Amino acid sequence: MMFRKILIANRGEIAVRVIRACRELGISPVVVYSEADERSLHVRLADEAYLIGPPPSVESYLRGDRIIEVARRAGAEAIHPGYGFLAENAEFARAVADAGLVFIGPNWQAMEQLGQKTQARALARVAEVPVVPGTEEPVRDLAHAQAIAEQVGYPVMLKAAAGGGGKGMRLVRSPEELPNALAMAQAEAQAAFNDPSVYIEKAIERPRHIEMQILADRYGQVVYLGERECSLQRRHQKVIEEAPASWNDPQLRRRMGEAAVRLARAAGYTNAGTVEFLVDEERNFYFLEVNARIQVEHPVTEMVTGVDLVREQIRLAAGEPLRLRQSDIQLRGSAIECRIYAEDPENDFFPSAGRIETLRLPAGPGIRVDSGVYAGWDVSIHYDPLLLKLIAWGETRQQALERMRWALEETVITGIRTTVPLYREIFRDPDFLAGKIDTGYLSRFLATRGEALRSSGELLSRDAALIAAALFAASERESREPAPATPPSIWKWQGRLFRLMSRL
Amino acid sequence: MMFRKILIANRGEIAVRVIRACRELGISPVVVYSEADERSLHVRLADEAYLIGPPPSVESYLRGDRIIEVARRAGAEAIHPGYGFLAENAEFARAVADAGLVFIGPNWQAMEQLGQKTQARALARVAEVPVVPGTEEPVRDLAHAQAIAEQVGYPVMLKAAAGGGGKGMRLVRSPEELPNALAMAQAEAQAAFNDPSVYIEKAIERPRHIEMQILADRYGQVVYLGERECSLQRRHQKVIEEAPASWNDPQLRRRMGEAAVRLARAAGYTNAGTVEFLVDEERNFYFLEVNARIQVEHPVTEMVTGVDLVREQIRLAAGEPLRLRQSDIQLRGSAIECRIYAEDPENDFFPSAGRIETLRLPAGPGIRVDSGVYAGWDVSIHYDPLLLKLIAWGETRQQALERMRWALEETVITGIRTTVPLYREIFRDPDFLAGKIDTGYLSRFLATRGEALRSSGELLSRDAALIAAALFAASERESREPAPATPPSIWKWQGRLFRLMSRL
Amino acid sequence: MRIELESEAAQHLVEIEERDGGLIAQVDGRSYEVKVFTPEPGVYTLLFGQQVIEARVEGNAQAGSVTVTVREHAWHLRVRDRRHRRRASEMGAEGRVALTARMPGKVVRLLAEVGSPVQAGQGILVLEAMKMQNEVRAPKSGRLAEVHVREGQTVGAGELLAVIE
Amino acid sequence: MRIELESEAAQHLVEIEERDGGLIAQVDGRSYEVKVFTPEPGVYTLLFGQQVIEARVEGNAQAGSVTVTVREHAWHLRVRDRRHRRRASEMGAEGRVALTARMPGKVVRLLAEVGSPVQAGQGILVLEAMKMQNEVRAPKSGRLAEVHVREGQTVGAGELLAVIE
Repeated sequence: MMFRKILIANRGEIAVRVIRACRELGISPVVVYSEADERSLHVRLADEAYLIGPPPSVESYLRGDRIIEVARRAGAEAIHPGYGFLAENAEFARAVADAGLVFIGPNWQAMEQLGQKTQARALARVAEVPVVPGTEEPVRDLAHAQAIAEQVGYPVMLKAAAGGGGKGMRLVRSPEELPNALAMAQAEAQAAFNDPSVYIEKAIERPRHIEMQILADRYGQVVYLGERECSLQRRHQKVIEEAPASWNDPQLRRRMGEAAVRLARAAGYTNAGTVEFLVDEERNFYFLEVNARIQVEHPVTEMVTGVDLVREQIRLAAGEPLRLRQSDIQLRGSAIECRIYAEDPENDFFPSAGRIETLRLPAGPGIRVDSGVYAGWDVSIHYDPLLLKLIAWGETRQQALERMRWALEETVITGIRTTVPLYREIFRDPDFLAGKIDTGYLSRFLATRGEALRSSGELLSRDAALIAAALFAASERESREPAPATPPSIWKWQGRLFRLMSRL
Repeated sequence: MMFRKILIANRGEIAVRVIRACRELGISPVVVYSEADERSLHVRLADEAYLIGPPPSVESYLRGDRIIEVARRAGAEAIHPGYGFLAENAEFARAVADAGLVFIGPNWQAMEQLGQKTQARALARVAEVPVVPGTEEPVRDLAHAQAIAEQVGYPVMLKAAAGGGGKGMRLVRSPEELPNALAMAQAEAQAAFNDPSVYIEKAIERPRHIEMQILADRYGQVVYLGERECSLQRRHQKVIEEAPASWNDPQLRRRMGEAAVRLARAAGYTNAGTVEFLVDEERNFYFLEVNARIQVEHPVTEMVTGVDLVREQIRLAAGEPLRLRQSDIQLRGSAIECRIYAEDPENDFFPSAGRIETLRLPAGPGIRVDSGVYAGWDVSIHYDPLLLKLIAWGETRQQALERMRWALEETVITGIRTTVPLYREIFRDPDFLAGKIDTGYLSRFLATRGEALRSSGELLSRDAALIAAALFAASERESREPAPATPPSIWKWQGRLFRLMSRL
Repeated sequence: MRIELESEAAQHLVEIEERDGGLIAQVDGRSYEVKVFTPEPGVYTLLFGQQVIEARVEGNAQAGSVTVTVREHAWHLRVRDRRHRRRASEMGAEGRVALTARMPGKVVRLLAEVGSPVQAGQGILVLEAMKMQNEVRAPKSGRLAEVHVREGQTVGAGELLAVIE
Repeated sequence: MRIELESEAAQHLVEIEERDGGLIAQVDGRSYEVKVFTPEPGVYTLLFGQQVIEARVEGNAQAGSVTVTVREHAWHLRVRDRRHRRRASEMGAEGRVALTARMPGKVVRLLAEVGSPVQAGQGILVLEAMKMQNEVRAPKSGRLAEVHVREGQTVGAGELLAVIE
């Protein structure tokens, strides 16, 4: 039985994404919001909206108890958690089930197993999926961490046992860095997932970060939908993703896909999920973790497979069997996504809050935009700085890149700093265009870029004249012209009493 | 040899579309503009822009001589004509070739043959493509027209020999209507194509309007890319198009496709083009005309085939061989397009000019927008009222319709009247959703709709309260709040003398 | 503030006022509490209890026609200021109907002569705008009393073209 | 109007004035004629001869940082008003560097003690904003002369955190 009403326990672009899937399926979307989000886009597009608390997420979007209460009050049959917040919280998933509601995601038993990354690694070994050397359990304290790090050998990676998304993750190159890094990783893990547990893995040099999308129904059917290349990261946070990986081939794709399916079967996994791998320079792949949720970068898979993953999530959660066989899943072309963050790339990616003044988004052939904001929206400091995602599809990777290039040129966001200007530079970098990327690419690019800019930084007279003309116009406009985006009054020619004659 | 610079002899959304294709191919786009279009989107996105005359198109966008002169001056190697204006003018195509430039479209000989619709019909007979009964040549005068109409039998259709797009086209049901209809059709044909010639065809009852997209290279290779269903028309102007046609099957598609290819071969056709057919209720198809240009509705074919038609046009014009075999062309899913016109559906589709105040365009999974306008742009009375196109893709027709439905709900255009509110109604009509459409659908819908609205037109107290609240907010906002889209000054805290320190 | 809404089926007088950051609308003896904000020009988010209702005011009031969409229902409203209404009613009183140009264009042909009888729906003249020829038709049967334009003449929006009585 | 642009390689003083609906920019003894219009806030279309050049002014001047993009080249500009510059230069003169909060956030941990020597690049404190912990690092080596915040304290944008000398 398809749901009539779904509560979306999230905000931003993913809440908007789920609302649209609901609209297509004729389901009424209900949302929750914090005091900071009354005017947010996800509230505006919903049918019903419930205030659940003050701005800090621990008092609002992480309050599973209140969210379940709202779902009951609103008469929603299911809860979609999006990503982040409660999405990978098995306890919450269990509480949802206990309340007689459907959690749109994996069953809580599988989440519990896979959510503890250390258990997931053990399970992968059982399913004969290769894993990165490291601990099977969270570190107890600094001394324990030091011992393990010595054993697997530096560099090592600290990771939050309960989460993903780069939060609580730190690369540690030497014993001296460990104490501080461990403290920060634990604090971040606590803040993000309400659980300070951290574990240690051997850091693989120049790895590629690859993930395999899967869908699984309740009846034991599992398919994979191809990989995403997510190597473009900054501080372990994904920045630009593509599908398929430019260097991959059908054989390796099948091997990785089948490994992902094996693991999902071993865990009794249901609904949509992602199996993450590191791939080293010899094309060996190692299981990293399972993301038991829809992911930020799911659109690139949607664009090359034609499958709407959020719709499938809802159908599978409603108990429908998987309508796709492995042979139905055909990749067409290539897709790439840029995550537009409210961060200042000229200022060490410092988060940037404030009002979005102008928001000109690109459109046209092959371009998709998934946005959670609008012009006039105040970006708050309380939440993740992801504003929106630009996605470009092309018949080939080359065309997808070319389309993203003009799409980035056409994008304008003012009022806050964003990563758009940086991406324009990346899309002119020969290494990136050639697909020569690994998880260290971006920090190398940022270093070289600075030098490249300094050496080519001669400001010509002509450029100076043009910049000055733009700045002159900017100041002139301020001082006398009415803003062109302000609509002339449609009411001012009327009195305060006006009469409307309806044709109805 | 790929071009370095292309002159685009058009305006509006199609000029923007061609600019984007140029950007992808690393080609510098040069545009021309009339005095009315200095601030238009196509000028803003180009590398170079040349003023070619006053607003009326006969003095600007139809001035082939000036356009060729500009192309030479700018050093462009080729001219893309878009659609409308000079796109199907064989004389212009020939003059372009004579000037040593490349016309991005068919060779002028094929255009000449097919552009005269009466010759095209003769050619179709030779290629064994079925045609609608009617004249082989333009009517000489009223008496001649009366004689032919009597012979094929009323109702008959008057059509401009030189053009398409519904201009110069009139349905004539009885002899009394003929004199006025002929005069108006001739006048429109003269205004639109600079040629008053009109011919007569038997009008087929409740036909579907289907067209087959083809691509042809200079080396004799021709492929078809599937059909578009274009039956949703108002006064012979297309309004909503889809690909593929919901009632079609692979066999009929192949027969129509092969007929289109035969005709193209017989005409020595090159580049992109469309072969139009009428399909009657028994699924017989009749050749109607060839559109020797890129068409407004080309995106739906792009979305189901993955082929970028404008890019292919440029490549083929540059002399590249067709890189696609017929077997490479696979249809995936279903796409639908709504043409957003500046017309008032509540006022007999009267054209609506003025400033676009708010322009909120939809985005998200499966949605594409091809726009030629922006918020703040003044829609002029001089040109075609097409503002932009919304396109939705889905795995199935059902999903494409569902996506278009929310996309239309999310679209907001204020300041001028548009056809958006009407489309929202059409996308709730059971006949339309079931694919029960023919070229008479829209006028029937408009008639019934009026009645449906009147009968269900009870304004409830609650609705009245909500409407009043919105109108109150609208008038309040006007009278005191600053417009939220107006950016707060980024300069006002500075003096008139400011100092900028660059990091470069 | 007082807003009159008129449909074919009913007429509503809405009294509306601000209270505690929200609006109270009184209509037909009932009272509705609505919170409104304006995220973008032309777009109004109404919070009505837990319900979120987006109202859009689209179109061009200068041209006398807007569409107010509340949820999925579109209300096509004619907006007139007092001056226009006065003229319309004056003419109505005399049984005279004015044909005015709804947008700038060019008169390409007159289809009926001054003084001749006309049928409702009959074409009076042809106006060209945006490359399309549009027949301006008689809204009621009567006599073509006045014609204020010549063939070839350019006319502005709202300009009086002819009068039927 | 006079605009000063400063890059590492050069400095330009641009004198700019309006003439005949366009702008004349005088720089380095040369004169450039540019026509400018503003289709959308933050977007400036420059007509320079037949060339169309879109300039974008992106970012947030309040936060002191904008990017002006002219064609494909992005110029990252620090914008400062006179008050800020004065303070910066005062401190520069004394060899003192102020660490200020670039956005509102919460001080979660102090990493160095007042009076202790610090190396360029060394973490001074950890600021949490948008769920991310960011180390505020020493821009130069020296001594941590002043710390103006406590752990757990919330700070506003521009607030003085510490001083290194």
